[in-house]
Amino acid sequence: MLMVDWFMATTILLPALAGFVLFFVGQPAIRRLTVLALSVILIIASLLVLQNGPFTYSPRPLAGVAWNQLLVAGDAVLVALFFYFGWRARSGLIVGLVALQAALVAYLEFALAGVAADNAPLFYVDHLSIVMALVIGIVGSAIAVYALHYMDHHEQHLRVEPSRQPKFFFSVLLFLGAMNGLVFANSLPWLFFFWEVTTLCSFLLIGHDGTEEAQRNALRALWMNLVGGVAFAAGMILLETTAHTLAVAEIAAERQAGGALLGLAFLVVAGCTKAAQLPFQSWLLGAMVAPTPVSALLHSSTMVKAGVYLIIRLAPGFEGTLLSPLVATAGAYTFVTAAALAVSQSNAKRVLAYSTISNLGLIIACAGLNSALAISAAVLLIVFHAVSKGLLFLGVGAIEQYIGSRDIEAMEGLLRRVPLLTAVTMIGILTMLLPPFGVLVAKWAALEAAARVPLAMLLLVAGSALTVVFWTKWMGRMMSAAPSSQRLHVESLSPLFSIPLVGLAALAILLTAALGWVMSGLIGPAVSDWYPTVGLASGDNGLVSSVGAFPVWALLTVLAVLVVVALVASPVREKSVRAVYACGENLAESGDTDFRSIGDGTQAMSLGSYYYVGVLGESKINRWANPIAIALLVSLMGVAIL
Amino acid sequence: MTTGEQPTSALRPATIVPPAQAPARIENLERIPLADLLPRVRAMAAQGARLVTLTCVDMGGAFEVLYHFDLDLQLQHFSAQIPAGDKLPSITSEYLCAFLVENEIADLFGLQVEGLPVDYHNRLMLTEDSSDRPLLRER
Amino acid sequence: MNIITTARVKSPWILHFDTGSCNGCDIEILACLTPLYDVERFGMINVGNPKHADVLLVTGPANRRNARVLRNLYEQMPAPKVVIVIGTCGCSGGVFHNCYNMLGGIDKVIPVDVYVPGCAAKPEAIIDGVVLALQRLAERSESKPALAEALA
Amino acid sequence: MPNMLSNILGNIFARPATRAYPAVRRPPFSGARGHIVFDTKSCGFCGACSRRCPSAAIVINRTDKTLTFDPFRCIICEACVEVCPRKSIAVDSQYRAPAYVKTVEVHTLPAPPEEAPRAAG
Amino acid sequence: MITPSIALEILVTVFALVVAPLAGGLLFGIDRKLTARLQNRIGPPIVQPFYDFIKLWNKDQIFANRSQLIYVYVHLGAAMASLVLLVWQQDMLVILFTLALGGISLVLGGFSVRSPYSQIGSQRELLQMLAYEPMLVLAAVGFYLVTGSFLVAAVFARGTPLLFELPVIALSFVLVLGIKLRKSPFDIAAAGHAHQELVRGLLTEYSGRYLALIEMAHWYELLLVLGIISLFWANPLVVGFGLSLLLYFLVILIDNAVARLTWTSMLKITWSWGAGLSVLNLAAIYVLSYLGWIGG
Amino acid sequence: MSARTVIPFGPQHPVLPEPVQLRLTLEEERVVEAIPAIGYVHRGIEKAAELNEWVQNVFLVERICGICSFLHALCYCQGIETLLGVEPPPRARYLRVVWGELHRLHSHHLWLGLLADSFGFESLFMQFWRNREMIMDLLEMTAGNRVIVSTCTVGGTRRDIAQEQASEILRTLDKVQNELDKLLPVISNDYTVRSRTVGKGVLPKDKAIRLGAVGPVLRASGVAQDVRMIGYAAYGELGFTPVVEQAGDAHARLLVRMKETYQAIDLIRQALAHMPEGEIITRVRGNPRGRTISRVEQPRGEVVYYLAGNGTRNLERLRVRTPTFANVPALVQMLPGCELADVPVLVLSIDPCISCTER
Ligand code: NFV
Ligand code: SF4
Ligand code: SF4
Ligand code: SF4
Repeated sequence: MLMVDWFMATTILLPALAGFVLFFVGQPAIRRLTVLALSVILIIASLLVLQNGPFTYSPRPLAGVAWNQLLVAGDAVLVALFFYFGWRARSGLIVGLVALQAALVAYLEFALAGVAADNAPLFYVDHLSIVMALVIGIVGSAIAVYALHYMDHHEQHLRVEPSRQPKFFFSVLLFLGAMNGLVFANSLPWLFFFWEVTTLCSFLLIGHDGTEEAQRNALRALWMNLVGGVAFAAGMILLETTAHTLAVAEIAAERQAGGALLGLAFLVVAGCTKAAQLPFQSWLLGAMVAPTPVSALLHSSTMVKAGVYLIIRLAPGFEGTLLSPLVATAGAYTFVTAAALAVSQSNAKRVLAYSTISNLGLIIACAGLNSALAISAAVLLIVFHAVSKGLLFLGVGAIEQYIGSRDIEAMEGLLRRVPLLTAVTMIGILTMLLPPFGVLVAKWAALEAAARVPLAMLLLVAGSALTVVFWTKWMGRMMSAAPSSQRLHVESLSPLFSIPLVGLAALAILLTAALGWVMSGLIGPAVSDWYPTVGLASGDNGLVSSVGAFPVWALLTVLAVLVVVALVASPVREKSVRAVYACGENLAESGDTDFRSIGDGTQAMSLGSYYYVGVLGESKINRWANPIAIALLVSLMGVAIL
Repeated sequence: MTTGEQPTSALRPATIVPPAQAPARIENLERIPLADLLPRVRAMAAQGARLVTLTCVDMGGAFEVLYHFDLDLQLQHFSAQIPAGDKLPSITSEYLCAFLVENEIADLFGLQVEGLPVDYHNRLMLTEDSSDRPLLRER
Repeated sequence: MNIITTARVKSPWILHFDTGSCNGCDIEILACLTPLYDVERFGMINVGNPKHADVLLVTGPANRRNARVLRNLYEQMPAPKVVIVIGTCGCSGGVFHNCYNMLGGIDKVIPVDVYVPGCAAKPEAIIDGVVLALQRLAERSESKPALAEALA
Repeated sequence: MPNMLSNILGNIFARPATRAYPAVRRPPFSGARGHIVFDTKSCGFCGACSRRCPSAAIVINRTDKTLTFDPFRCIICEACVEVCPRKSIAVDSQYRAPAYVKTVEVHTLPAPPEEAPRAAG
Repeated sequence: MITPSIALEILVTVFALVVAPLAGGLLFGIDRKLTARLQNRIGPPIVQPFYDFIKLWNKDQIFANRSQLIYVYVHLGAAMASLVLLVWQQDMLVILFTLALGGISLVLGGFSVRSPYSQIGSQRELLQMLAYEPMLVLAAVGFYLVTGSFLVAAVFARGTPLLFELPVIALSFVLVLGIKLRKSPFDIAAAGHAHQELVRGLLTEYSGRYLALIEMAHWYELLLVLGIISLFWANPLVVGFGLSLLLYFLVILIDNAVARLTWTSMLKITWSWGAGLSVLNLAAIYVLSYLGWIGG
Repeated sequence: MSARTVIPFGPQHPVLPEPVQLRLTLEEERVVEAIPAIGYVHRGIEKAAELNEWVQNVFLVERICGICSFLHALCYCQGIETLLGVEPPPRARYLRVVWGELHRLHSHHLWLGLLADSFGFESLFMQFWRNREMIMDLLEMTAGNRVIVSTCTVGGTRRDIAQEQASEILRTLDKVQNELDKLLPVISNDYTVRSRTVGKGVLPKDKAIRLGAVGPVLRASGVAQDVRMIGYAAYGELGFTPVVEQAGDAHARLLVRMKETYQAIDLIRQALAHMPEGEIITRVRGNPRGRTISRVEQPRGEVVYYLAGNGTRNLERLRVRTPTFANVPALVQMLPGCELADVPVLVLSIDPCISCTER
């Protein structure tokens, strides 16, 4: 049996506390030990809660002070900090937003006494929270461990003196605690508090390197998230005044209408800012200046998931209202647009960022579709996307440290140069791209769920097609190799790199192999907590829905057999290897791809990939995409009022 | 194998014409000093003439380079002489299309051309094991 | 003939390469592919890629620069393969015998299996030449050691 | 598309234009330049043909009275036919058959022509 | 335990896996013959594809690198798997996903060699997928709207042919088939005939046995697409087969009546005429079922 | 922006009938630079022509190119005739027109097919080449050889065209024209053909002249220039107006050549109708002296021979500037900015003949 007090303390307070310690203790050895130990603890804790199952929890007052009063103090500290950052940067926008948010929160807390009045439990840990806790615990820990090595190298490379890693790990660990708090919270004001802490961490981490660009992008992330904060606060006020509750579980338990529905719409918008949905995508792209572990942890696998988590959480509350199809359309819209934008990017981290935005859009679309099947798809995506995308970011970060570039063009033939890193990165891509891996299973479920919502379905169809394009050409780039019969020479990696990388890669594949269990043990319950059915069940060969079936294992087996057959059936003999076709002008017999050209001279063959910037470039798409996105969000609100 | 009939050609001509007395010559051919070349070419370009081609002739110790122009099917020729070892100025600034024939002259005669936009370095037509400057007369 | 040999004989995919011909023989090869001669009747198609080809049709008297290209293409063809020279000038240099940039015949560059004389070689002669080459291919295919040699 | 459709659909119902060579052989046109034949009996070994031949396919040895003809060099231009004072050369309308090896014809007086393998190259 | 029904299933599967390439090869043979006749020539024997296959299989094996070869097997395997899924009357979307798996695999194979023509071919193949995938998925959605399920089994369970409700979508398969078969005007990634700027596009670096395997995958894919077309008239299935053959011949006819277009035209045409009209077809079904005129 | 792609296009490439390399620099599929590398067909004919006797050279220059061979011989013979001061008999001049235009006819058919092939219109290619065989039969019937007819010689022609042959020619030409009528709408109206050629590789008039373009390329850019206008052989007596198009794009070049096939048919009919009876050759004596320029309109445009003789059996210098040599610079200027898929179309749109270009 779980000792709930301890559990909550370890998952929320302990990381924060460890963060504070690391802030003041600069020794690398202690840092390493702390992070490693904490990772193990978080993983164990998340597994324990999985075994334990759902519970609710309201902490006893701490030394006589009610937690709600602590919350007010916490909010005040955050406001002060944000105000300070805004003032320091001379950003009227930020100062104004902070002021507005402070006013709204103060109104909620003091005039409406929204915090005090609730007697609902502060924390409500259901199956969905548990899924999130697992993601945070396992993927988050892997990334934190990876960061240990990464940041050493990073600071060496940038010649940072003295080390700023104490600050860095402070933010990272604080974030892990806040994230756990966020997914466990039942009380919206508490959720909001953790929400704002993650905003703070994100701000600090984006600006971590201290360059002008980093500062600028951090500020952009801050103000956009503050917009979300304002929407969040406004949503809470609306809910408090109309539905008279701020407990998530209660709000979700029944279909809301009128002002409460508008409140939900506000919260959905808040979720969209955190999930960097169009038109708020630019902060997430800017966040890519941060060291890569930050991108992996905050900006793909966990923090941005807070936005979609909130929407999924609340989805039962607007099931059957007009808000549902609109959320679905808005999400699907971001799904396709971000996928299109990803096609035009050659910066690997930006591709990953757009793909993240796109997938978050898909999750929101599923929340909007709001059926058991759709929600199953959404939760499946949260899990599989977190693993694969975390892996991809880590892979790209490591590759960048090896080749000094994150440009996809520079990754040509990487498979030969750094096979292990490339292979794990390719596993990341393959698990995002190919059936029957989890992401695709989720897409399949999403499409089947969407078939009744025409516009969303069309957007999903187009988006899926575009997704194939950018992943495949990136992967192609990394594989493109001149003829050679030489064996690959595997590079040696620090275990702090290889364990998280290989671990996540294995997890990405194993989770698909174990999809039946994932569905019945993790995702099914998370859905059936709130919906009458599960939507997806595991059948003989794979997953079965009410309208279709996906024989995951059959296909996985076929795939495995094919790869083995191919490897066995194609022995590479030295003399079988021929130069590529160069219209008869190969220079070397094999091994390189130079050719003879003008005046019998040697010409290096060069091959560029395609980005279709003329059609799909940011400047082309954003011109119409952002206005449409704004219109969609506005109509979201409008339809809630109707 | 079938044996065909004798070809139907009429091989035996009826009239016999004596050879012409004076050697034939090219009409509208003007000898110009090398220094005048570019201005004259520019003038042709200004008139809208089409550059037909260049012809290089090895005169032994010097080259004669003929510039052939066409204006409404009327030909106009300039002839410039250039001692072996000197460099021929390229006319590509006026007629870009001359780059091909100038490279060819450089290739086949070893006459260096100055100011080529694309220089094939004596490897336009010839290659490593080709004979060197094949169009020079054997002396 | 066993089935493999039959298939080889019935599916000669050709690569045509011109090493300095006058075009005369090339257009006759092309004519072979078109309705009046339609060599696709015999499974012949012009694949244009050495890696896909079984039969190399060469025209022209081996230009010096082009000789290396010819060698390269020949090497890129997977065995078993046959080479047919089309036209007098490819057989020996023909009318270009005293041109400085020519090596003479194709057999100075790569091994040749069949010579088709003619200037230009007529489509019928080209078809005859292919038939001859396929006979050789069949013989090699039937006799294991010869094939092993060809494959080596 | 419609324009071409009428063409190709017409073809479907027409007989293929293909000549069924080699099953069916068209007789050569009269006067076709197939290959060169020598009538050594009348030849005077004067060498006119050899001098005129643009591809040096004929070599005359006046001392041993041999005429060596390389059919794989001959471009069947008929120049030798025109120039031969004794009409010892004629053109056959059938083209020369392809071969695995290149051979040369050696004509002597009075023995009939024999085919000899050529030295490689 | 092998029950009679499982035994039957296995039998049917094996039958499909054996017959499909034979039928596919034969259809390609007929294609070549018909094309020849359209061009006023005799053309190769109908069994020509099999000669080609056997010959290719027995060529010397050459390649540029090993990863290139893995993708061939996955390509073929995916084509076979998707056909099996169709025979098992599985989920339409999964069938299409599996088909896409094979498609992506071939693209990756093209990319895996540092060769200009195969890489450009791969880039274009991606565009081709971008062109036909939406049409295929829309067709699956159409099946769903009419039958209420994505399972192929539901199509057979339904009495009336889908063609009545989905005529435009059925017709859009002319485009799909044209692209899949690498026929003009959309044979941009690897033209069936080599006279293209890309030599053989993404197939340039494959030869011998691997080319044979790709060819075989092509046969399976042909049968798969024809099978999907047949679903538009599933009861009795022969009519569906007839329909699919009709479209097949239509594609051959078009191939011979047009020039090759460029990728921009391809995307324009497939997304406007193909996907666009398919959407209208779907919209009509929405409206009609809303009005209660058709059950869905 | 993505990295540039630099690739060899040729020497061996399925869309190139002859070996030549274009080093293409691409940005994605857009061509930013195309530089030709040639010399894969260079034989050294100009030098060989100095080594041979001038009589033998007729057979050599014919083999500069098998497609336009008769007209090479014609240009050479007309040049030598000028040096020798010889006039060929009238009938020979008409015969030269007949064979010359038959060459243009087969060459244009050949090209129309190849162009169709370059944009993937296989069946159109097949139709043109099927029809071309009728012309090949005419050549074989009249000259004894399909390709390289060898009928032109210094002083006249080596063969005559008998009456029944002439009527066979006329009958066949009717058939050829009938077939052309069926394909003309495809060439001029077909949507796919137009979308691959209209607006592609536009060469404005002034640029065409400045770049030295000749033949159909020049005429498609609105310049009414055709060497036949100067009236060599019998053209002066037949009355000749060149075919001109204004657009300057690939489609205009297509139309010019398509219309020239009709023109060629018409000229052959006229020549056969007006052909005087009489001798076909003037016997010549002596050796050429002095120098001259000889020009002939080839299927691909103006060919220019510079001939210099010194009274011996060997020429002093023979220089050949062929139409493709003149059109290559225009091509090089046309390519940048086009799509990779247009490269074959544009390359073929100048009807390149590399064996002519390189000699
Ligand atoms: N002279 C000449 Fe030509 C060229 N270029 C002519 O049309 O073809 Ni081979
Ligand atoms: S053999 Fe004659 S026709 Fe053939 S390519 Fe050589 S020269 Fe030309
Ligand atoms: S020209 Fe006639 S006679 Fe003289 S050698 Fe030749 S064949 Fe004999
Ligand atoms: S026909 Fe011509 S090439 Fe042949 S031997 Fe006589 S002159 Fe020489």
